[in-house]
Amino acid sequence: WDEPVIFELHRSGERGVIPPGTEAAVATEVGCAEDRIPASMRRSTAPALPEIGQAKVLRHYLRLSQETLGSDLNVEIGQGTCTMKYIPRINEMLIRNPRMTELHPFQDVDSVQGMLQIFYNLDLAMREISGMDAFSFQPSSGTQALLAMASIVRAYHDARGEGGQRDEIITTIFSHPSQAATAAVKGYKIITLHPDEDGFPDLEKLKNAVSERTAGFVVANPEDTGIYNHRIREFTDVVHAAGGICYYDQANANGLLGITRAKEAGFDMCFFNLHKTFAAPHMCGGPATGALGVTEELKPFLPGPLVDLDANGRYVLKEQGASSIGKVRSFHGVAQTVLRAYAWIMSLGAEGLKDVAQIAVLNNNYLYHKILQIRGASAPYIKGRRLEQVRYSWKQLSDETGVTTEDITRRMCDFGLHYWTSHHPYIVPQPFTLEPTESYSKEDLDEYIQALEHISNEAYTQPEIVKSAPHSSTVHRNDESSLDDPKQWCITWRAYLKKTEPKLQEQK
Amino acid sequence: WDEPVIFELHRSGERGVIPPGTEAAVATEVGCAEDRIPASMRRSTAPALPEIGQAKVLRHYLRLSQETLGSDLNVEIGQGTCTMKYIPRINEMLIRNPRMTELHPFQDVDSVQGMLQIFYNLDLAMREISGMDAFSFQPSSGTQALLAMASIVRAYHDARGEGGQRDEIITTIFSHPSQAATAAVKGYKIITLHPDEDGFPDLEKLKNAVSERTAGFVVANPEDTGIYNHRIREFTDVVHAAGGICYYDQANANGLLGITRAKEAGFDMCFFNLHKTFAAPHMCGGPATGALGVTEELKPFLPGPLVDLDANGRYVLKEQGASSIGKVRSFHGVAQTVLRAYAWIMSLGAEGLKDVAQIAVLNNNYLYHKILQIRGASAPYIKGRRLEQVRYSWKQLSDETGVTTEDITRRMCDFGLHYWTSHHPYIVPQPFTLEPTESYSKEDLDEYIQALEHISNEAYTQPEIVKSAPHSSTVHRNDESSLDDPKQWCITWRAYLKKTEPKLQEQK
Amino acid sequence: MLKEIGLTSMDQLHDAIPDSLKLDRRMNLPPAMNEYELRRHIDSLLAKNKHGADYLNFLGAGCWQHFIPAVCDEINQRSEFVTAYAGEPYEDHGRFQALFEYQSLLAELVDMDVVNVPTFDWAQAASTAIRMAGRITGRKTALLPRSVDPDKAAIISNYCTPVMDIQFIEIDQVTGRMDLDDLRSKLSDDVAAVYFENPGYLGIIEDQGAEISGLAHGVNAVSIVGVDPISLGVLEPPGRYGADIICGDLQPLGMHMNYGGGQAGFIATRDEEKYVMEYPSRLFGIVPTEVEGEYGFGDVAYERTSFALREKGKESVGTQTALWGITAGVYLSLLGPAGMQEVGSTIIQKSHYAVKKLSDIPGVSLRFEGAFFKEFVVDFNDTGLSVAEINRRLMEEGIFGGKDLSAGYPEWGQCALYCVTEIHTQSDLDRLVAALRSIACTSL
Amino acid sequence: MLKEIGLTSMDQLHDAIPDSLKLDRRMNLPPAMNEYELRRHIDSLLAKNKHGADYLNFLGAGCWQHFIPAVCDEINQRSEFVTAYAGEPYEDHGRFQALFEYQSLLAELVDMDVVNVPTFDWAQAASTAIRMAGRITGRKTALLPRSVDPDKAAIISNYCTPVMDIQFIEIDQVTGRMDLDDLRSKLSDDVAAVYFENPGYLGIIEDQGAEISGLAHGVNAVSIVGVDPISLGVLEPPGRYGADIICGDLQPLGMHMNYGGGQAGFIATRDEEKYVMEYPSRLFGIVPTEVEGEYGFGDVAYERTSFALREKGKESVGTQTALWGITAGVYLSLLGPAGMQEVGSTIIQKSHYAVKKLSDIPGVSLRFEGAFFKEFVVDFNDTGLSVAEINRRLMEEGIFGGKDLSAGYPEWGQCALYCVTEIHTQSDLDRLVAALRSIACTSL
Repeated sequence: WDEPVIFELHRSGERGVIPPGTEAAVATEVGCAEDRIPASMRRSTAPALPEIGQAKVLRHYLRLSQETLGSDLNVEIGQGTCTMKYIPRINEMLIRNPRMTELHPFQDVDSVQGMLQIFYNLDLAMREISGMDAFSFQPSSGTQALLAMASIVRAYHDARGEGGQRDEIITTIFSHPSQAATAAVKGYKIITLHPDEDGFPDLEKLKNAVSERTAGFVVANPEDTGIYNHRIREFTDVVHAAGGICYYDQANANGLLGITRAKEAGFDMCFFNLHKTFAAPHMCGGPATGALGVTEELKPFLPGPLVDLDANGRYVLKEQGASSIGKVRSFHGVAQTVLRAYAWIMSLGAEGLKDVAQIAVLNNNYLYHKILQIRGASAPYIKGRRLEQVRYSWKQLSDETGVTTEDITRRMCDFGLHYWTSHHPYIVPQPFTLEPTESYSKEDLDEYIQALEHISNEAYTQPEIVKSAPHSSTVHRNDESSLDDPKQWCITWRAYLKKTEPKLQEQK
Repeated sequence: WDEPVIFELHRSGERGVIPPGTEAAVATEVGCAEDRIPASMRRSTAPALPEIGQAKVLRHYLRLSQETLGSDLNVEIGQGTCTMKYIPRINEMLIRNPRMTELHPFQDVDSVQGMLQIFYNLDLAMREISGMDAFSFQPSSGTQALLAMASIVRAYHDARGEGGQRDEIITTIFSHPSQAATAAVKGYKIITLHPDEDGFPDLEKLKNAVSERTAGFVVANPEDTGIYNHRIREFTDVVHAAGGICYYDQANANGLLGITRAKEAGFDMCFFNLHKTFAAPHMCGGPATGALGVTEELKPFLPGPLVDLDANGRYVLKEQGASSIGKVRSFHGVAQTVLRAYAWIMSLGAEGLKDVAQIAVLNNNYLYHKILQIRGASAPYIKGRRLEQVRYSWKQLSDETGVTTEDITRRMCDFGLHYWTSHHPYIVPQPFTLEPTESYSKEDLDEYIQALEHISNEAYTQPEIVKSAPHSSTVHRNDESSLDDPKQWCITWRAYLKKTEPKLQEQK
Repeated sequence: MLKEIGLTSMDQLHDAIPDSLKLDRRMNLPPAMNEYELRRHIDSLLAKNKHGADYLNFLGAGCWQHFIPAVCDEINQRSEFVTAYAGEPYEDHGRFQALFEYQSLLAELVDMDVVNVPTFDWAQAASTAIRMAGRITGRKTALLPRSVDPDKAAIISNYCTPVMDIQFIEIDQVTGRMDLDDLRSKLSDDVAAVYFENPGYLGIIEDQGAEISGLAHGVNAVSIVGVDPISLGVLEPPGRYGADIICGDLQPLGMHMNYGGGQAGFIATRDEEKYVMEYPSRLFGIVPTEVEGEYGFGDVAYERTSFALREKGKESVGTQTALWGITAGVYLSLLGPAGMQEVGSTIIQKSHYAVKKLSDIPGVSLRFEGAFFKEFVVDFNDTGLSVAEINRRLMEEGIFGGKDLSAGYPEWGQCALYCVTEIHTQSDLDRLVAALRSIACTSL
Repeated sequence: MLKEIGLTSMDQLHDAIPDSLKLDRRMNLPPAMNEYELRRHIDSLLAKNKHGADYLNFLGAGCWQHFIPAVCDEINQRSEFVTAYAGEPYEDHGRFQALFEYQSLLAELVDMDVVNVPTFDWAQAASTAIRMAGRITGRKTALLPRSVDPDKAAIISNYCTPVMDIQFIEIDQVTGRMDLDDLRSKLSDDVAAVYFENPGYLGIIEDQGAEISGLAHGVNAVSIVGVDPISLGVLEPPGRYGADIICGDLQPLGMHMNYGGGQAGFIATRDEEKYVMEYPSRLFGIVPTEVEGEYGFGDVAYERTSFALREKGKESVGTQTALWGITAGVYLSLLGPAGMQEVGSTIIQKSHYAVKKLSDIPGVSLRFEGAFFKEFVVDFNDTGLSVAEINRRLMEEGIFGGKDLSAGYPEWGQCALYCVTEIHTQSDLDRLVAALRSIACTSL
C-alpha cells in the first residue's frame, strides 16, 4: 500500500462515527453546554482534526497494520533481550471479555473477586518461581519496575537513616540502560562495571566499587551476552556485606524458569516482564507489566495496595503503610496482562515452565552453533554455552567488506525478517542480538540462519546489494538527515506543514 | 509472503492444540474408546493430516489473510451485482458475544427470547421495506432463496391441482444464472427472454411466452445492466393473467430502498440478500442469508418454523402446516447475519435507508458518466440514467488493441483493485460490471476511474503491459491448462502428489 | 457530483421509476440509532438469551457444542477474510489457497481425493449427493433409513421434488441399525442411491456399511454415506466400506453453534471424471505459475457450473459457506492426526460414561442397544414424566436437557436425544446425572 | 539439535549454573491445563466479576467509562499490532506511521506542535513534565494544587524524590479553584513549575489559567497543565492560557477501563529545542525517502534518550503504552472536530442534568460551586448516611455509586466523586436519582 498520512484523507463534512448525544429533554432542562463553561475556557475554534468516513479510517489503519511485522507474522528471533515468543491466541481471546474490559479499578472488592483472585494467584506463582515473598504488579514495564526498585532502595536506606550517605548504585555495562537510567532518576550516582575478558561481570571490580556509599547493586544474569555469571552469589554477598541492596533485572528470565531463582542467588528484589517471559504481547511497545517481587524485609516498601486473602476467603485490597514508596502507576497496573501471564502459567504448570527454559536454551545454543559458522560472524567473550540469547558481532565482516550491522538489518527486511542490533554503546562492535526462545522450531531457525548466510555471501560478493537495502520493503530508504536538526525535524503533521510550506512556496 | 501449502509445514510430532481429554476416573469406568467401536468400524490408520505447531498454523493463515483483498482493504466497487458495501465494524463486534455464538437452535424458546425478538423485528422491517406479508430467514443465500421460491411456485400450483400442467418458468438473460438454475433444479423448463434494443426486458416476448404452462416468472429489476424496467407492473399483470406466480430477485435492492417496493410492482414473492444490501459481510462466500418474503396468500408455503409473538408478548416458533415446502436449510438459517442486518437497519432508520438508495444511485451515475469518457469503454443499451450498477463493455478497446477484459482485470490487481467481468454468457461483449454503492466517496471513485483510464492508455500505447499482468501480485500468472483436464486437475494436495509424483520421478 | 451528471436534485436520480410505483410515504421503521445506542439495544436483547457457555448443554441433533481452538476464531474474524468475496486468483491468492487447503485437509480426514468448496449444510450436501447419483445413474429413486433426521429428510425431499423420489428403509427397533431385509426388498433398477449415516442422527454407529454398499452396488446404485467428521479420527472412513460419495457437516470442526448459523456441508468423492463433473460446487485446484516452483490456484472444470451454463449447469451455485470451510481447515491443521484421534476417543469415553451413569437412574434407560458415538436416545417412559417436564426442571438447574423426540417419533413415547462431547467434564456429567436422578426420584 | 551442539542430555544445557544455585525440586504450581480447561477456568473466575456494561457505573476519578467506537477495538486487536515490538522503520513502517499520526492528531486536539509516544499514565506524564521543567529551569520546586488526586500526587512525589520538592497550593473551599493568594505566597526563584489541571480531579474547571500561568512566568517558572483530552472539543486548549507543557491521560479516547489497564499518558509542548531535548520519550518524525513524494518515519533526537546514553539520557525510556497511542489516534480520526465538540457538549449537558436532579434530593448537595466537566463532588453529609452505606445500597440496585472521598478528604465528611459521561442516558440518570432519593428518604 502507498498509504497517505491520515490528514490527507480529510474531506470536509465526513464523519467517522457519531458519539452518543444529548436527549432533547435533557437539553431543555440544562440548556446548551456552552453556557456552562466559563467564557475564558470556551474553545473558540474546533480542533483541526481531519474529517474522514469510517470506512476510510478502518481501511487506513488495516493497511498500516499489514505494514507492521508482528511476531505472529515472522520468525521473530531478532529482538534479542526482548523475548519475543508465541502469544497464545487463547489468552488474547480471554481478555476480550466485558467482565475484564469493563471493570473499573475502584469497584467495590466484592464486585471484582475474580479479578483479585487472578492477581493473588499470580502473586503466589511468582513467589514460587522467584523465591521472593511478595509481588506488586503495579509497575507497567521493566523500566518502571526498575524505577520502583530504585525507589525502594532509597526508602529502605532512608528508613535506616543512611539515605544521605548511600548515594551510589552499581550496575554493569551489559545490563539494560534503564537500570542505570532509573537509578539516576532517583538521584543516584551510577557506577558501571565493565566485564572481564571472558565477558563475566568482574568480581574484583565490584569489590573495589562497593563502599559505605553503596546503596544498591542491580544486574541482569545472564546479561545481554547470554553469559550466566556463575559467581553471582559471591557478588550479592559482597554487596550485602557493604550494606547495599541487591536487585535483579529478570525482565528476561526465559532460560531460568524452574532452574534457578533470585532467592538462592541472594537477591533482595527482582522483577519479571510479563510481556517477555510470560507471553503477554508487546503491543508495539506497551502497555505491559514489570512484576516486582521482594523479600519479606522489603515488603513494607512496595507500592500499594496489594491483594490479600482474608480469613473468610475473600480477596481484599490492602493498603500499604507509611514505609511504602507510595505508588508508581495509577490503580493496579495493567490488569489484562496480569490475566494473560496467569493464563500462561496455568497452561504450562511446573514442568511446562521448565521445558520452556530448556528448549529456549537448546534453541539458542543451536543458533549459536550455526551462526558461528557464518563467514564474518562471531560471538565475543568466552567460548561455549550461552543461555537464552547471544550478542553476536559482524566485526570481521564489516572490516572485510565495509558492510555494517545496520546495513544487514535493513537487508533482512527483504526476507520478511529483522533484527535489532544492541543497546548503545556498542561495546561489542557491529553487534546483533538474537534470542530464539522456545517458540521457534528448528526449521524456523534454519530459515533465519539461511537469510543471514545469504546476506553474508552478498556482503562478500556484491556488498552494494546489502548497503542499498531495503529493496522490497513498504518504503524506500529514509533520508534521516532532518531527525536531529531542530529546524528540520517534524514531530507532528502540523509541524511538517509549517516547516515545509515555506520550502514548497520557494519552489514555486 | 511466499507461503507454502500447509502440508509442507508438517513436522512429525508437532501439535497445534491439545483437545480436552478424558479424566482418568472416566477412562477407568468405561475402558478405552476402541472397545466401544465395532471392529469393522475402527479406523485403522490415523488421517494423514499434517502435524504443525500452533504458532506456525497461525502465522500461515495470517499470511494468507494478508494475501486476500477484503472490501475493508480496497475500493471494492468492481464486483457489480454483489453490492460490496462497508461492513460496519460494530456489527461484527456485536455478534462476537456468547449470548449469540453459544446458542443452540433447539434451546427452549424461553431461553432465546432476545434472539427471537431480533428475527421478529427484522421480519417486521422487511415487510415494510418490501410490502410483503411474511418473511423467512432460513434460506442461506440468494440461490437458496431462489430455490425456495421455485419450490413455493411448485407447491402452490400443486395445491391448486395445476402442478402437472404448469412446467415452465420464465426469466431474462440479464438476471442471475441462479434464477434459471434453481428453477431447473425444481424440474422446470426455462424460458429465457432477451432484452429489447434499449436493454429493457421485452414485454412482447413475455406475452408470447406466457401460457397455461406458465408456472412462474422470475426477474431482477433493475437487471445486471442497472436499467430499471419501468413497465414492470405490466409484466407482472401479464403473468398473473396467465395464472403464473411472479417472483422478484432483489438480491441487490440497494438503489430502491424506500423508493419502490415489490408489492407495488405486483410481485408475489421477493428476496433480499442480507449480505448484499443489508451490510452483512460476504465472508469469502458465505454463510449468508437470502431473506424470503411472500404475500399473505403464499405464506402457508413458506419453510418453517416462523417466529411469532403470542398474546402474552412472548416470542415463539410456530411450525408451518402441511402446505409448507418443509425446510430448505437446517434450523433457522444464519442467525448471526440476521442480527447484523437488523443492526444495520436500526442504525439507519427510514430516512437513512432512503439515503442509501439515493447515494448509491448518485455514485453509480457519476461513475457511469466518467467511465463513458474513458477511451474504449462503453455501456450498451439505452443512454441515460442507470440505478445502482452498470454493465460496461470494453468491446471497442478490445477491437482496437487486442486487450481483453480479462487482461484488464488482472492488470487492476497491480493497482490494489479488482473487478469482476460478468456472468456468462457474455451478452455484453468484453464486459465489466461496476457497482459503487453508497459506501465509497468521490475520491474513492476517482481513484478507481483513474486506474481504468491508466490501463486504457496502456492498452493503446503498450498493450503488452496489460496482457502480461499481473506484475505485482502475490503470485505470477497461473498456468491454467490443467484445470479442465481430468487427468491433470488436482483438487486436493493428495491428488496433486499422486498426479505429479510420477512426473517428478520421470524427470529424474 | 449531482451537477457533474447534469441533475439538480436527488429526487431526479430515480426518475426512471414511474410515480405509480414509488412509495409515497416514509417507511414506518424505528428511528435511527447511533453506534452506542445500537450497542446498548442489541446487548440488551442478547442479554435475554441464556447460552451454552453459561448453561450446561446436552442438545445436539445436528448442531453440536465442541471445543473451538482460539486460533479458529482469530482467523475467521480477520477483516480480510470477513469482507472478501469473489476476487480473482491473483488479488485473492490467500482465499483460494485457504480453500484449497481446506479441501485437501478434509480429503485426508474422509480419505477421498476430491472435496468441494463447502455448501450450506449436511442436508444440502446429502441432497446434492443424491442428485449427483441420480444424474450419474440416470435413475430416480433414493433410499434413506427411517432414522434420518426428519428436518434433514424434509430438506432433501423438497430439494429432490419432483426430479427424484425419496423412499425410506426401516430400522431395527432394537439396534437402530438399518433393516437389511427391508433394504433388499426396496432395491431395484430404479434405485440411484442408498444413503446412510455414520454416526446416524440418533448417534448409532452403522456397522453394516460394507454390506449396504455391496447391496447398492449390486444394483449399480451409488452408495452415499453421511458422516460427522469429528468421528473420523476413530471411525473408519466410509470409502473403506464402499461409499462412493461422502457428505456431512463441518460445524463440529471449529464453528460456534450460532443458533444454527455454524453449519456447512461438504461432499467428497474419488477423483473420477464422472463424479467430479457432477458437482455443482466450485472446486479449487492447484496449478503451476510462470515461475518455477510457485503455486497458483483456480477453478476446476468451471464449465460444469450454473455460473457458466445457467440452467444447463449442474444444479446451482452461489454464495455458500466459504468462511466455515477456511475455519475447518484451520481446525484440522491445529488438531492434526493425533488430535483427531484423541477427540474422537474422548467423545466415545465421555458419552459412554454418561450412558452408564444415566442407566443407573431408576426409570431411565437407553432406547437402543447398538454402538454409538456422541449422541444416544434416552428413554424416560418409565419415569412417568414427559421429556418437556424433565427439560423444564433441568433448565431450572442450569442444564439444557437432550432434544425431545416425542413429537418426531411418537411411537417411542418420551425419549430424548442427548449429546455428550469432549467439552463435558466428569463433573458436568455427574451434575446432569444427579439432577436427573433427583427429578426422576420425585416422580417415582 | 542436542546432538548437533554436542550434548547428550537436556540437563547439560544449564551446566553453566552451579548446582548450589539450582532449584532441587519441581516448582509447586497447579497442574497444567489444556486450552479448553484454561478457558473454563478463566471464564469461571471472570464470571465472579460484575462489570460496568451490565451495571450502571458512576465511578471515574482517573479512569472513565466512555463510548468506544468498534473500529478502535478492531484495530488494537489486530494480530500485527498486538504482537509487534521494536522493529525498524522499514518492516514496521505501519507502526511508525500509526504512532506519528497519533502524535499529530493529539497535537491538533491540544494545539501544540510536539507530542510524545505515550508514556504510562497521566501521573507519569505529569511527573516527567515536572522533571523536564526542573531541568529547563535548573530549579527544584514544583507547586501543585491541593485538589490533585492523592494517588497521582503519591506517584509524582515518589518519581521526583529526591531530585525535586513538591509543595501544595491550597484551593478555595467554595469554588474548588486554586487559591491565587496562596500561590503568590509560594512563588519564588526556586520554583521550576506550577502544575494545575483542567478539569481537575474533582471535576472543576480552573478558569484562572491565564493568571496562574502569568504568575508562574513572572518568576520564570514553567506552566504545566494536565488535561482530560475528551474535554478539549469544548474547553480551551491550555496553550492559549499560557501552558508551556501539557499532559494528561489518553484513556478516555477509545480505551476500555480494563480495571485500570487502559491508562496512557501524553506530553505536549511547543516545537522548541529546549523543550524537545528534555523529553525522555521516543518522538517519531516524518522524513522524505529516496523516492520523491514518499514518506518515511524515524526517531527524532534519539541521542537524548536513555537508550542512547544510559544514565546520561533524559530520565528513562522503555516499553510504555504504544498500542493505546495508536488507538487514541483511531479514536480522534473517527470523531473528527465535530465529534469532539459533540462529545464534550454532551458530557457537560448530561453531568449538569445529573447534578440538577441530584440536588433536588433532600440532604444531597454539591460540594463546590464552580463550573465543572464530567465529574463533581456530591455531599451526602446531610443524609446522615455514609458514602459506603449509600454505595452498598446502590450496588444492590445494580449501580456503582461515585468514588468515596471520605478517606482521602476527611475534612469534607461524607462526599463522593460522581462521573457522568456521554454513555449515560437520561433514563440511566433518572434511575440513579430515583435510587438515591429512595435511599436518602429511608434515612431521613
